[in-house]
Amino acid sequence: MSQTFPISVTVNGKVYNREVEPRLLLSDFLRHDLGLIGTHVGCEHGICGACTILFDGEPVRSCLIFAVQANGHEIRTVESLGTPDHLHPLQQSFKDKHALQCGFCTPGFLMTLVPFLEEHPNPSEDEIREAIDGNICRCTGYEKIVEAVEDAAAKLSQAK
Amino acid sequence: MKVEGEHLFKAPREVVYEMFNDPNALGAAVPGLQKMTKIDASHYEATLGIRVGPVSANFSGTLTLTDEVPPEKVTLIVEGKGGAGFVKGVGHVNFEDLGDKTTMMRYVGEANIGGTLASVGQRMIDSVSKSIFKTAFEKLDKILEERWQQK
Amino acid sequence: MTAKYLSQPIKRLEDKYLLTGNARYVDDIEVPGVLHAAFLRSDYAHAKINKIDVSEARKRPGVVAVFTAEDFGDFWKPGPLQVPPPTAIAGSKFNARTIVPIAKDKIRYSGEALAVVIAESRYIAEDAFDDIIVDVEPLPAVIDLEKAWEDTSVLVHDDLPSNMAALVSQEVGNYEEAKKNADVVVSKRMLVEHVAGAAMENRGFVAKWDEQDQQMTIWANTQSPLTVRGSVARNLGLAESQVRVITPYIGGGFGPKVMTSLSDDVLIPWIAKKLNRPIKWTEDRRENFLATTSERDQIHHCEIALKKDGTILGFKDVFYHNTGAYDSYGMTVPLNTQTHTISNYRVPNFYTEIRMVFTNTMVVTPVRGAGRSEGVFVMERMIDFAAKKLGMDPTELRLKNLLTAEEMPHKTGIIGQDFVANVLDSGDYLDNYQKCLKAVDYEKFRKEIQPKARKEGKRLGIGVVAFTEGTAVGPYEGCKVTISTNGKVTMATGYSTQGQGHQTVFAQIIADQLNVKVEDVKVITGDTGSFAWGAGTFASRGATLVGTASYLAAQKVRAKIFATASKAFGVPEDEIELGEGFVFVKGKPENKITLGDLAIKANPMRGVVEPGVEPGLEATAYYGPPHGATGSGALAVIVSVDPETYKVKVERFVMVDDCGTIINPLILDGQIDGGVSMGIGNTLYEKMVYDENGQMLTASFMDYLMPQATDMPKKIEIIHQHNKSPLNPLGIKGIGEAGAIPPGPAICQALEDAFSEIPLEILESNLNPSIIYDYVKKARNS
Amino acid sequence: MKPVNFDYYAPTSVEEALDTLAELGYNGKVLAGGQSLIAAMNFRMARPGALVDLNNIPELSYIKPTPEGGLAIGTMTRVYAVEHSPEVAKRFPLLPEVAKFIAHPQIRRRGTFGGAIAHADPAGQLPSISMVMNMKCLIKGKGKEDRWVDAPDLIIGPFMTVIEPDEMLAEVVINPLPARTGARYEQVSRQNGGYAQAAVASIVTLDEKDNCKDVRMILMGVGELPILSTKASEILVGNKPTTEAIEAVAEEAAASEIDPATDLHGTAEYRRSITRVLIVRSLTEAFARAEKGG
Repeated sequence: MSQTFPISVTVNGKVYNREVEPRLLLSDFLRHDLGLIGTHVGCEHGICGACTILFDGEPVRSCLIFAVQANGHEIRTVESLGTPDHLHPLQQSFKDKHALQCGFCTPGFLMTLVPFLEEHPNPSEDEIREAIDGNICRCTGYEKIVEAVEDAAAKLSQAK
Repeated sequence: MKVEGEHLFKAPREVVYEMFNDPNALGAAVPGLQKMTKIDASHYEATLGIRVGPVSANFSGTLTLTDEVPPEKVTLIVEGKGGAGFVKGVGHVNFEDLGDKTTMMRYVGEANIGGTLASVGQRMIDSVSKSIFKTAFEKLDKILEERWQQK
Repeated sequence: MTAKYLSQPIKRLEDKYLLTGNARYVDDIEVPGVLHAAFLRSDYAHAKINKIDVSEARKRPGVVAVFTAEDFGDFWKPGPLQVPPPTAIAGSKFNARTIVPIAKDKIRYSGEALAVVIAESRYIAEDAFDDIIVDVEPLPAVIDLEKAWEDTSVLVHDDLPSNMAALVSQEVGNYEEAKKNADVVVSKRMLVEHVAGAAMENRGFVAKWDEQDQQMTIWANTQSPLTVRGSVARNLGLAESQVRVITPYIGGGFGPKVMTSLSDDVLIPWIAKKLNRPIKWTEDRRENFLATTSERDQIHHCEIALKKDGTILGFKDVFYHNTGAYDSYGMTVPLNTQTHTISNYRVPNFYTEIRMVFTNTMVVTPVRGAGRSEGVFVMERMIDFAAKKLGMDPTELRLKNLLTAEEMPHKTGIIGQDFVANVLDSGDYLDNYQKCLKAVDYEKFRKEIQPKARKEGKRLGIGVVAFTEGTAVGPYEGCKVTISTNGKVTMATGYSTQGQGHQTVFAQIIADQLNVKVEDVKVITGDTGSFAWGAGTFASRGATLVGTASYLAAQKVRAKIFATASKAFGVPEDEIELGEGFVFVKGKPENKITLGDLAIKANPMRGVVEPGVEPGLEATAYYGPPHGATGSGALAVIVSVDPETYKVKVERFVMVDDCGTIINPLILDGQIDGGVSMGIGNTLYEKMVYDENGQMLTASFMDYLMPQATDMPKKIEIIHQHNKSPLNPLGIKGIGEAGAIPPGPAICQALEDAFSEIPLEILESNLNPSIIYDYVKKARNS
Repeated sequence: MKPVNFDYYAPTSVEEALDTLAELGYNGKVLAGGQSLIAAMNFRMARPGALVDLNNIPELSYIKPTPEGGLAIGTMTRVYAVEHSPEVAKRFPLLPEVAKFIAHPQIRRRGTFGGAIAHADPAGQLPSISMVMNMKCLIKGKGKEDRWVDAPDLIIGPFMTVIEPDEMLAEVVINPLPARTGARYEQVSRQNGGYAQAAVASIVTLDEKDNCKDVRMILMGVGELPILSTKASEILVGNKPTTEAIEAVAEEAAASEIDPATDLHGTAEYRRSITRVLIVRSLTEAFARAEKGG
């Protein structure tokens, strides 16, 4: 075991204090050290987007950040959105529009889209497609994801 | 991967050829060469550390000179292995005396790259190999310049 | 009988777990005390192994064990034939060389496992690779399929006289005779390129041995949990009952996860037992490209013979099929190619020959579209070439030769992957095609849209093709349906699920039969502890086979409900009525018994369960079809090509599909959409490339390009046909692979159409702008 | 795919970072956004002995106007921040235009402006843009005088710069563009966010007679390094940027100035052909913009 560093990270509003090796990827830390398995790992080279999380509110790849770098920062994962019985409006739209199949890429999409919808309350289809270009879905062909985002945008702006 | 090219050396053919048979000269020209030991007249052992930006690859391997026809041509065989994969290169080098105390070197060969380097490093290989050749020729030019001036 | 749920767009029951991060995938399984496995994989594609020295690796802190082939002793042996060769085809030759779990004397593909490191973490396990000294003697690699076939080739398996893995020919009619009467004969050589399944979740495997209970528990994201259970039990000398394989949520399958007897599922259970420690292996993306199976990769030599009026007289196809270094998965893929080549059209004379070759690449097994894509690609392309030669519109030639409803069922006579002669059970292929032409407004495109675009300097092209999808092959699947004492229903099947929505569609079928709320039916898939019979998830067979088994089992339970209720109420069965979740006597709805209470009565603690009656409101049923049910359809695409950069955009995508009875339209369209994105990806983006030395050059998403949101057409227009299959009571045909099959030939046809003034002929299935540039240049210069 | 071990340093000031880098020498490596570096580490292609993480130095993140009317951008400013900065859009609309092509939004959120330039990826957008805009790069090293290097002199090879192991790129300054200057970036990649198969950026200035006063054009992805075209100025400067002139630039530059490679995604010939196309598109639009006032 090489040198470890103490870190203090806020994840989904809860503070975690842990000792980590500097090389530990944030994705592995969230999944295996904290047991937050909703964040998935698909490529570990920053292309598939499955591991997207919010780092101080910004959507980033958790496979391209070391856990040690999260020290003092605030992370949000899919677990912070809704629960099975109380889905977040975007999650509900995904369900309603059949925007997921195997579900493996889905948390990455959600974490990309939550801040996107905050910044683009009325996105065009092109904007949506560009926003999710960094998330690969092998199952759906994206069309239904786009529909779900449009649906969620309409719901969310109505709620305002 | 096919490797092909030419380079004009500003020195007579004999001098150029001599340089290509001189492990010290070759060693100095190859970027990242850390150690080169002579095994026999045409075999050398070498360790090489290539650093390309964030990518670093250490290789240990051999250099063999064969089919030597002084001062016209020689074949170089480079084999190296390391954590990031392996490289095997065969280069046929021809030297043409242009008569004006310059020599045109033409090389054609095959470089086989294997392992991680090949499987995920495709997009870097061309520009990096071009850069290695360029740097090597620049160094050889410098060596020649020095030697030729000395003579 | 109520049909409250069948054919309705029921929102998926599994989604709420998947959406919230509450669904567990295999890498999410945390077993206390677990150790992590990592495989050291060969850099060389073909080499003789002198020595693999792991002594230093064993000393590294955190490393618990390191194994090479030698360390497995007698346990090391080539795996079984997971799928046998087709004995039904006379004269077929097959050389079985099944995959080995870890390389022993010889390396046969780059990425083959050389050593397995067991360590406290995956990080440490990978560190130990640096300590291992691999001493090998590289050999020339066998990559080119046609050269590999020659007798002079270097051998992948030294004990065979050649690299022939199989030679299988089939003929209906007599092609050579038919050719004599032809006015036009066209022959071409075509490539169908190599693509990956590339599920977003890589493979994974966790094994836990319980020494006290003598029980092995395995979590795996396999498409074939029962095959894994069987082989683990057999390998370790255990009874099947001592091995439980659980498939948790699976992040996509698309074919490759059906392959077993790989390094992980063979070696990890043995290691877990030997070390008496749970072991987890999670494949990484590079390994997935190197050492998980993939598909396509065929070279076809095709010939089509026609009369002047466009009538097809015959078709001949001699094709090379890459099986990779081993052929454990038999001949499923090339047999699918044989059946699908002529399955759309009236082709009275057909000769087809498979030349399956060993090469120094990872094993080839089905990937969504499996073999069908290849057969459809070459036939559709050949029809286009023939149409050009005949001076006919490509659609006209198709309309003339497509099979109609009157011709169903239609025997093609070609023996397929299920080893029975192919019968097209239902459908109207001509009607599919006509509807497609109408929906895309072919006439208008030709007369108005295309000429107008051309005047504006834009290149638009249209392609309209037909396809079939052989689905729902045997042998069988089954399930058990139980009504619990709380009135809720559980269904258990050995079939594993990878996102197809099985938890919802099976529940829909059962809920209708038992008149319960669909959300009250819990479906357990792929847990051998719950149901231990079945074959696996492949060939678009879940909805049809498990769906039919669900229907049959639910009907049995329904019969039990009536029998038990009749006894409880003391009235004949025909006086019983089934309400939603309860039974009552007709006309007396105030006096009801809930299904939960009825379940208690069906399993009484006193009294008598009469001989011949099984207790409980529970039943098991199996369904095996005589032969597969063939889905069909047509696809029209309109593409635009940038005339300067040759970038292609799919502007319209109109697909007609016939999968018989629709269980859930939402899920159905999702299946088509996903297939389509793979089909478009396979055509314009995705290509696995091995160089001539057998190095896999595309082992990351940097070079293996997955289709993205902006690569897809804005709308996938789908038109459903409803020709029911006569093979099963619900009339279902499969759908999973349809979308992936026709995009290739349709896009090629459309590209040629976009450059109709030059003799452009596209002879390969994977294109990029540079390749299109080359084709156009060549055509312009010819 | 897990990185090898390394020593980790998280300095909180530039001074501390420079101390650490000086101490580590060749063993040390700056960790900026890490979006290329960590991917390479995961593949174990990169195995730095120690990382000096600049993410805890807030003073390296800024976009501020210079007295000359240009902008100074701190090395750790995220690409996304540059892409969305009104200050940047106002002065250098080329930058947000280019930024949209850099990988995907999530990468741009983390990836840094200075890090991308110092990474010197020959197919990367920002190294090329820094060259064509002639950005000034401030390099700091412990015990060394601050030095300013013009971007075209910064990059000396693929993934190689003049920045020594004990140094770091601290700031990039972009000087204001003259009036009647227009710019345009054009790229062909297989997919949105993918690596450029070829790309061209042009910055042109018109004089009062609508003649081309100045032109800078860079050709990227088509050689060992990004290539600043000399043909463009030879042919265009002092002349009217007619269609014929622009086409002549495209012909000559594509024929003689580039050395594209054949790889999995395209042949050298194809790259040459699209470079020609992109030069025409880039120059035509840049001049049109210059005419409108830039």
